[in-house]
Amino acid sequence: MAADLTVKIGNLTLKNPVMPASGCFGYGEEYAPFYDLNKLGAVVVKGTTAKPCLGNPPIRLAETPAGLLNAIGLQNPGVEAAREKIRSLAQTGVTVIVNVAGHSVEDYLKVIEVLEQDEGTAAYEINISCPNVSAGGMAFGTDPRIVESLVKTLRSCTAKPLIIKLSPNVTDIAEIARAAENAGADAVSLINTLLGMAIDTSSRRPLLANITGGLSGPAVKPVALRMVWQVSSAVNIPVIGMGGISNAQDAVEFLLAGADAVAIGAANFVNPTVCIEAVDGIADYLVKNGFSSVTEIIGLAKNTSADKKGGACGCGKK
Amino acid sequence: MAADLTVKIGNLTLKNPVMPASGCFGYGEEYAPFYDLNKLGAVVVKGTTAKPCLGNPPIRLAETPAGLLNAIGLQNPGVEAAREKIRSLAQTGVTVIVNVAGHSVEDYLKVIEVLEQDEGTAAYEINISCPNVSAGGMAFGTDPRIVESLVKTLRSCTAKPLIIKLSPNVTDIAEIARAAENAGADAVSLINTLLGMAIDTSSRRPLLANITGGLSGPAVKPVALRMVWQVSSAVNIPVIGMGGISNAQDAVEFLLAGADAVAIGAANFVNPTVCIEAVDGIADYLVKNGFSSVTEIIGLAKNTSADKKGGACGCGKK
Amino acid sequence: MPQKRVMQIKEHSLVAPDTWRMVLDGSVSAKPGQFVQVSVSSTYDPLLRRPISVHDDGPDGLALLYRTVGRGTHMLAEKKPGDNLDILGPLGNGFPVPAEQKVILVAGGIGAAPLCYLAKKLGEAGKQVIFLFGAQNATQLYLPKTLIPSLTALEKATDDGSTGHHGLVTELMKKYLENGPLPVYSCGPEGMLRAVVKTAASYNAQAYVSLEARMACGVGACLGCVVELSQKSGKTYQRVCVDGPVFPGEEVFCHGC
Amino acid sequence: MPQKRVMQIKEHSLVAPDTWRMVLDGSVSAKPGQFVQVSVSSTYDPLLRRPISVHDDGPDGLALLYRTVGRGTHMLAEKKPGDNLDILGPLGNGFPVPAEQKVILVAGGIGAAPLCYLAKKLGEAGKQVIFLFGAQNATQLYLPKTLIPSLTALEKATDDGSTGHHGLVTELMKKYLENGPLPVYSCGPEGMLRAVVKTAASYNAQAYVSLEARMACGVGACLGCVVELSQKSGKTYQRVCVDGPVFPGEEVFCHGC
Ligand SMILES: Cc1cc2nc3c(=O)[nH]c(=O)nc-3n(C[C@H](O)[C@H](O)[C@H](O)COP(=O)(O)OP(=O)(O)OC[C@H]3O[C@@H](n4cnc5c(N)ncnc54)[C@H](O)[C@@H]3O)c2cc1C
Ligand SMILES: Cc1cc2nc3c(=O)[nH]c(=O)nc-3n(C[C@H](O)[C@H](O)[C@H](O)COP(=O)(O)OP(=O)(O)OC[C@H]3O[C@@H](n4cnc5c(N)ncnc54)[C@H](O)[C@@H]3O)c2cc1C
Ligand SMILES: Cc1cc2nc3c(=O)[nH]c(=O)nc-3n(C[C@H](O)[C@H](O)[C@H](O)COP(=O)(O)O)c2cc1C
Ligand SMILES: Cc1cc2nc3c(=O)[nH]c(=O)nc-3n(C[C@H](O)[C@H](O)[C@H](O)COP(=O)(O)O)c2cc1C
Ligand code: FES
Ligand code: FES
Repeated sequence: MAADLTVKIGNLTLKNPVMPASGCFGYGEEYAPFYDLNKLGAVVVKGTTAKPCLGNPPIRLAETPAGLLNAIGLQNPGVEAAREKIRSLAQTGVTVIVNVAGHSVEDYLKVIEVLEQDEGTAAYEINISCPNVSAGGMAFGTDPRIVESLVKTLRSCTAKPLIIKLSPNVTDIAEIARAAENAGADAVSLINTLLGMAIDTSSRRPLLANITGGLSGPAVKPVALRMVWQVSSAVNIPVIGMGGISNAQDAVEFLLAGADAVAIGAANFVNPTVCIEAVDGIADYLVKNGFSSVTEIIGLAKNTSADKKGGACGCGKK
Repeated sequence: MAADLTVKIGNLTLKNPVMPASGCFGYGEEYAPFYDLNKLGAVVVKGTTAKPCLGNPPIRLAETPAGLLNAIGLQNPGVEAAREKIRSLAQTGVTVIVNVAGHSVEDYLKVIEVLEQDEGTAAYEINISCPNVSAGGMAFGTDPRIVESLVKTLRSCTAKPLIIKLSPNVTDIAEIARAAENAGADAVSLINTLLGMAIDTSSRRPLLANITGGLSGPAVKPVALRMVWQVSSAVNIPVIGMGGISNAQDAVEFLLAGADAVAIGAANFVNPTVCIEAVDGIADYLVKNGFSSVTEIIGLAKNTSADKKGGACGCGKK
Repeated sequence: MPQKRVMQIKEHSLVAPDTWRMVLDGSVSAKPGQFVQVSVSSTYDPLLRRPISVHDDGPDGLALLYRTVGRGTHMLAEKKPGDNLDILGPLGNGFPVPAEQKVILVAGGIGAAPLCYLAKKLGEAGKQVIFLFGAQNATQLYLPKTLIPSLTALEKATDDGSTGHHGLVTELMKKYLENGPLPVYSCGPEGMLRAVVKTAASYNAQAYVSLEARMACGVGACLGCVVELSQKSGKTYQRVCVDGPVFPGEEVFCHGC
Repeated sequence: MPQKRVMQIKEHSLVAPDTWRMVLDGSVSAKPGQFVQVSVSSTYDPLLRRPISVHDDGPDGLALLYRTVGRGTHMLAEKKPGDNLDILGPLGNGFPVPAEQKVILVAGGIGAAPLCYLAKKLGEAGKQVIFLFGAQNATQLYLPKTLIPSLTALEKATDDGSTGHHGLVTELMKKYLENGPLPVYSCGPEGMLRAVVKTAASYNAQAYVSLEARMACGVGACLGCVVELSQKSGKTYQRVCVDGPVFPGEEVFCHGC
């Protein structure tokens, strides 16, 4: 028998727990030639801002060991133009989650205000963690008080699920997640990219025009998995896990660590059908291991392992 | 003509800027069969605690994409036994930097107190950032006030160079570095490992007995390079850069980013002669590019690139 | 429509110093100027695919011509006939079809790769193709033997004078443009492209240039491969992978001229 | 002394299901029970070397016998004769030389790899070697043809009864231990090793077991490969790579018995 793949994010039911991550799938159009997007749990579209955004100058990409640095800088046509794209994607039946970005509370409000006029948006993912814009962005994501007040404000403007996307570039990500939960967020998603850089030894300059960029891809998976583990232990709202997922097995690891759903970013660039392969692979894993629904494995790695915690150091206080 | 490779860390002159990183080279003995350790700028020995430390139970290692997770948990024979090893290593002429670890201020003081009795130790690297011990360790490294007070205390106990080893698992590493500088540190070293984890989908448990471990290796290089860039811009004391360095070109990237010296960790495991190849490779790079000393390239990537900083977003405030 | 395909390597040989020609079993139905994203490794290091132009395509297979410059292309060079290659394509806009009967192609070094396929297709469509080919030295001037007879003119330039004109390939353009503007299609290093566009402009000729950029997705989704263009509406960043790689020369270089 | 060496692959063939035998050009002067750390890729993925026992060593080259279980060993299996392999070795302590004239070797599956070299060396030293070999089924009982004549006794056990004793290999130990203790050397899965140690102990025989652990450095520097031992001084963590891989059986399994 096929396993039940549905998961819930707030009042939204996804037909399966797999979605492409924001910024890695445009507004869906580019990957539509490869498969039926309706097979996805949802599509998270590119970070959308109130006004059109030119983004950073090139070079915007650098390949790193098992990873990718990007400094796109939120290039997007602005919410008015994005609205059309969102509407047509939603009309094909796809569950569309809109990633909302901005430099100020007003920026975020403006985007939501415009999108509330349509049916197309199923949920908002609030990007308080983009490392590639010169102001705002990251600052929002690193201070729990600011997160709490931002989320409270946004909460009052929409009844749709609010997913807060967390930055990994913090000392205590669980604290930020709790702030989002306290302020009424329906879910958190993590991780956004780790701030990194690359240097070209020939030109003796940073490779990216923006100097720093966001690291993603398989290289960051261990960090992402640890943060998903920590955050899912700290909050009671659903967690969407991402960071380096490149196949079904990686996705299962995130579910076992406590993610209720997963998003796949950079791996789409390497394998355009990775998301759909992950959906099928998760279903296979469940059946082969005798589970009847995906919810049975969410956080399962925690149940059995508390007793394994080490700390066997004999050198003084514990 | 050969380039001048000497660098200064506090009042200590190193014959070249390359040293194996703590925990990755034991007390030198294991790599002595491969080459003359005297060719190294220094050797940083294993994290040493006041009392013997058993470390974490196995499994302690997990391979990740272009990276390695470890949860050794500071296994070491304690400072009294380590003292002998340090002494014999120093007697061969090697510049020995001792990595000092502990769970409390007293622990750190005890180690320094014992080692001050010998000549063998050239400098202390204070590990306030080990993620693999259940108490202390990390907490020290994430709060600037605690760092400042710890360093002040240690400063009063030794005239030898004090190098503070910083954790990357913080929101603002530059702030911690400044606290160390203010308190009288002679140098900072970074990065220690990123906190991560791995999950085994067959057993549905964390792979490491300690659940979480420290990520190092090529995967973390972009993050390490960015932090070295930030910290070297924030402080006036020397910076020892590390994290994913696997060959001379990587080492040059860290020097260009602002490191005064570099340390090599996990790469020793893959290539036992990597440190010595890095020394030679840096020398080659300098000669081929017309530099007469390594100090000429330290931080060079900053000089020419300030003008490249992007922030070209047209979507509102900057 | 781009597709992910696994194709078998039929031929793979070194045709010039550091320059390899690979023929894959099957066609991707590419237009001249389009490219494919090649997976050089099945591991995560290197992570990304490598963009390589379509050098020839048709019933005899898909041909690629590439130069080994870094790790990815060196790994590609190690593949053997019989091995499988995972490719994504065809990608990109390709060169616009000229209305004119006569066209000028200006290739710089490995930039000849896509222009060979363009020359072949234009020849088949009955156009007259003037192929101007510049490189550092004679050994780098590889062209498929079957292509040469179909060209109306073939002129070479080398930096070291080892064959053909001793100097810049752009200097060869002048004599073909003096009698009136002809469309110019070019691919090669940025400095050369800039000179091509400038030369064409001075004769009122329209130049199209094929650009390179670091790419991740290759399909337009990541916005990583953009180039700054000066268009009527002002400065924009356009994606080399889908809005290009072929752009009107003046949009690319006007802002720098 | 361990050394980093690049050695050429002379032979490489599948000798049993999922089981490869590789011969490298040259010797590392290994003792039985030692191992080498093999670099399976020149990229960063996978990052670490793979520990593989010395299966044979001498003027005819260094032989490895390994089973493809994960990504690294599968990548190793793709190497061809003529390719170079970067290895680090010899590593580890090796098996202690027995004082007795007669010894028992107990191999489980691929655990036979180091025991073959031990058997050969013991035979050359004039010892009588009883080789007990267990596996899931008959196809997994690969032994080099040249070794077999030198053995004093060879007995097999399979889980499925497809050849030899139908049952555990440890059951075969009894008849050789009944007339007095003989040293037992063993390598195989943990469950089997535990049973070997227990059986040996019940006959007052000393057992030595060769262990596996996830390794990074292989030379004792990283402290990553430890196993918990119960020694006189109490519980310790010892490094499998230098303090082992061979340990007295009772130190490894006592704490669990
Ligand atoms: C549309 C297009 C068509 C191309 N067609 C050809 C062709 O037919 N023949 C040919 O020899 N080369 C072609 N190139 C260039 C080719 O993609 C690069 O030489 C190749 O990516 C270098 O990879 P590497 O790993 O060897 O080099 P590295 O320098 O190690 O690569 C590091 C990273 O930078 C990227 N990169 C480096 N140089 C370039 C470059 N010039 N363009 C784009 N990305 C680069 C790589 O893809 C990789 O992500 C084309 C590039 C583009 C964009
Ligand atoms: C001292 C020693 C000698 C060995 N001798 C042999 C031999 O002669 N023949 C043989 O077939 N195998 C031998 N092994 C086991 C062999 O090292 C593993 O099968 C191999 O590392 C698996 O790598 P993989 O990439 O295929 O598997 P993966 O599971 O993909 O490997 C993932 C990681 O786990 C490690 N790992 C996985 N399984 C083991 C294991 N059983 N032991 C140690 N590390 C493991 C890998 O090295 C790698 O770091 C030996 C192990 C040790 C410690
Ligand atoms: C090219 C690129 C663009 C991205 N753009 C956005 C964005 O607009 N908004 C956002 O919240 N995250 C953005 N991200 C982050 C991803 O959504 C994701 O959080 C991160 O890449 C980690 O997942 P991965 O390792 O699977 O790529 C972007 C990532 C990449 C690689
Ligand atoms: C196995 C292992 C053990 C380590 N032990 C210590 C330690 O005892 N003290 C310390 O300060 N850092 C320790 N580190 C961190 C390294 O010194 C270094 O900061 C980190 O690994 C990043 O460098 P790399 O990527 O080159 O390995 C250890 C790292 C590894 C891989
Ligand atoms: S490479 Fe992704 S948009 Fe062009
Ligand atoms: S593998 Fe490093 S100590 Fe054994």
